[in-house]
Amino acid sequence: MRQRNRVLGWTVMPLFLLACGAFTIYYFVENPGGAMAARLLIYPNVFKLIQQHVLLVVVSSLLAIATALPLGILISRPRFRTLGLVVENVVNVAQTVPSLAVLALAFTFLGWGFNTAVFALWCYSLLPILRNTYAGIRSVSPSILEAARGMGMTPGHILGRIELPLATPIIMGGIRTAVVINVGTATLATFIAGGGLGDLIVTGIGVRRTELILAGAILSAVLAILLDHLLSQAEAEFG
Amino acid sequence: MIKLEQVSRVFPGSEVPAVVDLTMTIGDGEVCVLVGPSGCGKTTTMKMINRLIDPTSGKIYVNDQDTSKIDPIALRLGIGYVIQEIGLFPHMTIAENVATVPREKGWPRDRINQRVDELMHLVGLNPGTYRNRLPADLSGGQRQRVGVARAMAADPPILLMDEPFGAVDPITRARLQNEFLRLQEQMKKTIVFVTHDIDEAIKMGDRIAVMRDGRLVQYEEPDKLLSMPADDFVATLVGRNRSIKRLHLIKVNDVVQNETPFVTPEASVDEIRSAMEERKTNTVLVVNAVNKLQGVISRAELKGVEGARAAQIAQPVQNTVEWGATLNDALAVMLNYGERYVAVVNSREELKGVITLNYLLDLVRDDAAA
Amino acid sequence: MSFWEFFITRLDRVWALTLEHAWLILVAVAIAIAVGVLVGVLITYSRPAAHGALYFCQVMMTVPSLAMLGLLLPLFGIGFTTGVIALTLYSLLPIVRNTYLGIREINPAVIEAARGMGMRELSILRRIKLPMAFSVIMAGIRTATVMVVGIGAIAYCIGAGGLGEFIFRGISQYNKDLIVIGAVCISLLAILADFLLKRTEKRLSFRS
Amino acid sequence: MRKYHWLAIALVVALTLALVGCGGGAADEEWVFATDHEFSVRPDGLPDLQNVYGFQFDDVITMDLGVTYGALKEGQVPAAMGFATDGRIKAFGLVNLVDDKQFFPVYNPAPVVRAEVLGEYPEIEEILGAIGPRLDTDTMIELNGLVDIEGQDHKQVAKDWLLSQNLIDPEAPEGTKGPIKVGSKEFTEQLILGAMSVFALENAGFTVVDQTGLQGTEVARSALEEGEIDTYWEYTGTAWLVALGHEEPITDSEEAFQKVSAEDLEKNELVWLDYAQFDNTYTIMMRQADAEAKGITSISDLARVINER
Repeated sequence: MRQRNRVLGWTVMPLFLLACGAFTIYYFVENPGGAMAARLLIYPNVFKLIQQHVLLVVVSSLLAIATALPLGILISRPRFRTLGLVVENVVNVAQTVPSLAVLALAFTFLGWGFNTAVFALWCYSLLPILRNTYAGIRSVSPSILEAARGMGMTPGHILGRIELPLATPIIMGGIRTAVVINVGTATLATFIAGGGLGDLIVTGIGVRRTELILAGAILSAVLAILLDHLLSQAEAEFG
Repeated sequence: MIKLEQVSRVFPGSEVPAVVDLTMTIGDGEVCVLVGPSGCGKTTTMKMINRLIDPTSGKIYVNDQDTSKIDPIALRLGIGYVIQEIGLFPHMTIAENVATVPREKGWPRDRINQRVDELMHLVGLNPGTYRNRLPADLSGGQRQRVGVARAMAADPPILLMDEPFGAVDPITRARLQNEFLRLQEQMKKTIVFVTHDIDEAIKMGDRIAVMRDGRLVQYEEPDKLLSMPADDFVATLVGRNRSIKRLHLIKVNDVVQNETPFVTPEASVDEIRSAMEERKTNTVLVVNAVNKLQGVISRAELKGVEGARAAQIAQPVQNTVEWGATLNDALAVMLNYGERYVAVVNSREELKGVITLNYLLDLVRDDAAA
Repeated sequence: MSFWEFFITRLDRVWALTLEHAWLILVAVAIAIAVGVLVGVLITYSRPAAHGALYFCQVMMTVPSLAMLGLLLPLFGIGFTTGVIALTLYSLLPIVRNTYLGIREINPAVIEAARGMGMRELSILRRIKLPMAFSVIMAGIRTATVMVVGIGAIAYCIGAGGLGEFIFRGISQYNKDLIVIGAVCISLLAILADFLLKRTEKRLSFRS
Repeated sequence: MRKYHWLAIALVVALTLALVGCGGGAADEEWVFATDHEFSVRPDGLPDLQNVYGFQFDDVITMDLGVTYGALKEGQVPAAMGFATDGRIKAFGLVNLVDDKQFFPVYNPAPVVRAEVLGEYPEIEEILGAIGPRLDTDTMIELNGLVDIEGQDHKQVAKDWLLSQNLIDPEAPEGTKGPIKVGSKEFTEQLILGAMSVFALENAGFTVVDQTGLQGTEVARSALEEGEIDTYWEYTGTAWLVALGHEEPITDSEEAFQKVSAEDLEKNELVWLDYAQFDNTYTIMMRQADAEAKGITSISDLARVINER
């Protein structure tokens, strides 16, 4: 039963979402609702924007995972206890900073473009992953750690075999949050020439073409749901 | 009076009925204990009385009124309800918890405050100290007392109690049980009491309803239940040591003796010796003018203390039980301290008498013979 | 012209826009609290409705805020009202979710005790369920408020006003000072809102 | 399952490095074009421009209007779109390519007012109509430059100019009439023009609701048609192509004004007041040095260079 659910999770749901996305693209390219939207809603263009969007999200998220995970592990070590508390508090405050503000500030010192957008997304998605990694590892009960130490496990083994596996659900929760936020924030990248599906939405708002807005909105929502689903699937697989 | 007539309850989606064809009558002022293994339908039966669960068929009468024809809210406001300590509202102070039903009934504030103080005194919690605390600040036993006080706030003639002492340690539980029995002697409420602990049932109940698989197996006074179990199930439930269990049923009040001699604190060593000789015992209790227990002296302590007064050589008494405890409690204390007697004192620590081991042995032997 | 000179010459505007932004948030969150708590309470009485509502909330949260604003534009036109509607929709989601979860997390024994004592459903709700779920509901309100401060900045695109003006104008005029003022003000507003709500929660909730 | 953790982490690091490696910038000889969102879809925008001139940029980057100047100046793109009246063209050392095929129509801005409002307050015609004729190209470039380059507040710039023209008094009287809702689009020139309308109306004793800074032509236009705003400055060419939906561009200022105002009055009950002297046409820009080095002066030259690569 579980095996079947797993297979279904990797196939049916992603395929369904991809089909939704494909239908959205097909429908709006074929029915752009007027000459203006038709200039943007052409297959190569839409695919280019999707590719840009995915690239924005994936690159920034991977970078964030690659930096926040080791950092979170580091500050959860007993000898960095104070540092961990400081970081935790700083992150809690920093998380209230709106994504648009981060994007705009990045723009002021890095100029426009894809790389700036990636940087801003990276900054913003760092926080939930860092916080959850730290919180996840700290949530492992001290008695379990003591038992592991008592059995003679090395600190490396304790981290790899006890702390990380037990913290996985919380860490994955942070990663999922970060990725979903990133998909949404990436739509704002268009304001600083970062590309992505935001191009469709902002142009649509500018020239009041609902088709453009809908195409951008649905595709980015589908992307968010798809990535979230794949991550939860991966969590079930490795967790 | 509560009357159940052929009451059945089937839960949706379940093939086995929770309660089948239950007929029983609970008299006014009686403690009726529903007992049985978990899943036997005892809690369901209780909840049908205040209509937290409605019966699938059959009728329930409270004071000769068909409960299905009474508004459930009005019905419940007239029935006190005690459950394990987790049922306290964690966000309300003790006073607010106790005041729940009076507030629901719209009593004036003064009257509520007065009643809350009264109830807290009644269950032994000092209102000055505990009024504004939260349940989390109290011990398990204290919380349970609050639960009882809360149920009695509007002075309902009927109380439903669902394993009220289930979540506290055995020592606290015994104390709460004794306190409650003492309260019940004054209040004379009609009580339906659910427990899975047969010892508690025997100790608390005027009548015990043994249930199994939703059916009433036997509905009897505790003494009869122990001496004449209806079938093997009941016999197993009450256990092989039935005769010892009967010790639960007898209160020290009823059998207290005066076999151990008393002396005043001023008594001389000679006076103490003669008191021992007179009753042929090895110990003598020291009691002051207002009958308060001051200590105990045994033969061993009399060596080489000629000229001393009783008060100077008396040792503190540990083997005491409170007025209202059962013979089982008394036996437990004897075994604990390795003494052949216990002193019975009331809540002001005045000596009421003693119970001896010999007396208990005689009692159990008689039982076995009968 | 240094940043501070620049800032001081625009002080009036900063203040006016900050108030405008705060007002936008306040109206949206106030409506969202009223509606969200009500919906959250109602769905506790029906499991299918609750599942439906929670799934709906989860999906809606993944719709990018920019897209949501764009979609409301043809329906409600430009201006403050559309902004309020969009922000209300967004802040509804965490409030509904947390109200539901907060009430569902209450130990059933407590609620049964209340019912058994003869409390009416309304007074159970008012005196038991809502107070006990308070801190969870407040957490939802905080999430909603902080989120909506950020989305409020984006709502400038559809003429809702507020501090987004500094950021968007700063980007299009390539004016870093404007961007910094906008970003910092919005961030401070979010941090302040979070802080105030935390204080309110601490003051109002019972010790646990 | 445990070994997957290290596997997953290794995978993450590897993928990241790979992706970062791929995400390099554009190659030097790529013709990348910077445009704002609206220009990428308008009938007088990039797609049709490319069709008329017969060439294709390698890549198009969409960004906020105004960012295009900076992007071009800093050499991140070889060509970009802009507005002819923008002060940054001169200041940043950029050059407008000649529209030798007359692709772009004329874009003279004029205050457009709802007829209903004008019927109630006929004096508005004189108040707002007085501004346009005094604004010529150089003036507008200067005013735009004050905001975009000097960093002044657009409202201050508008007020100072109106005062210098004696169009308003230093202190506006208490508002007794109205309210009039004034809109504008989001970019600098529109903000200045919108602010001018606001001050001029306030000076004449109107209460004004400031709705300036709307995102794009269609938002402003539909707001006007639906009565959410009462007036904003629109460009003749834009109205002709975008709002009225014509295909053929008009290249004469007076002709465009006459046709647009006649049709708008008839169809939409909108009145066009006297138009400004300057033509804020779209323009295709390059860096001056770059254009000279490649011998490009017109859009046809650009098309030729791109096609001959």
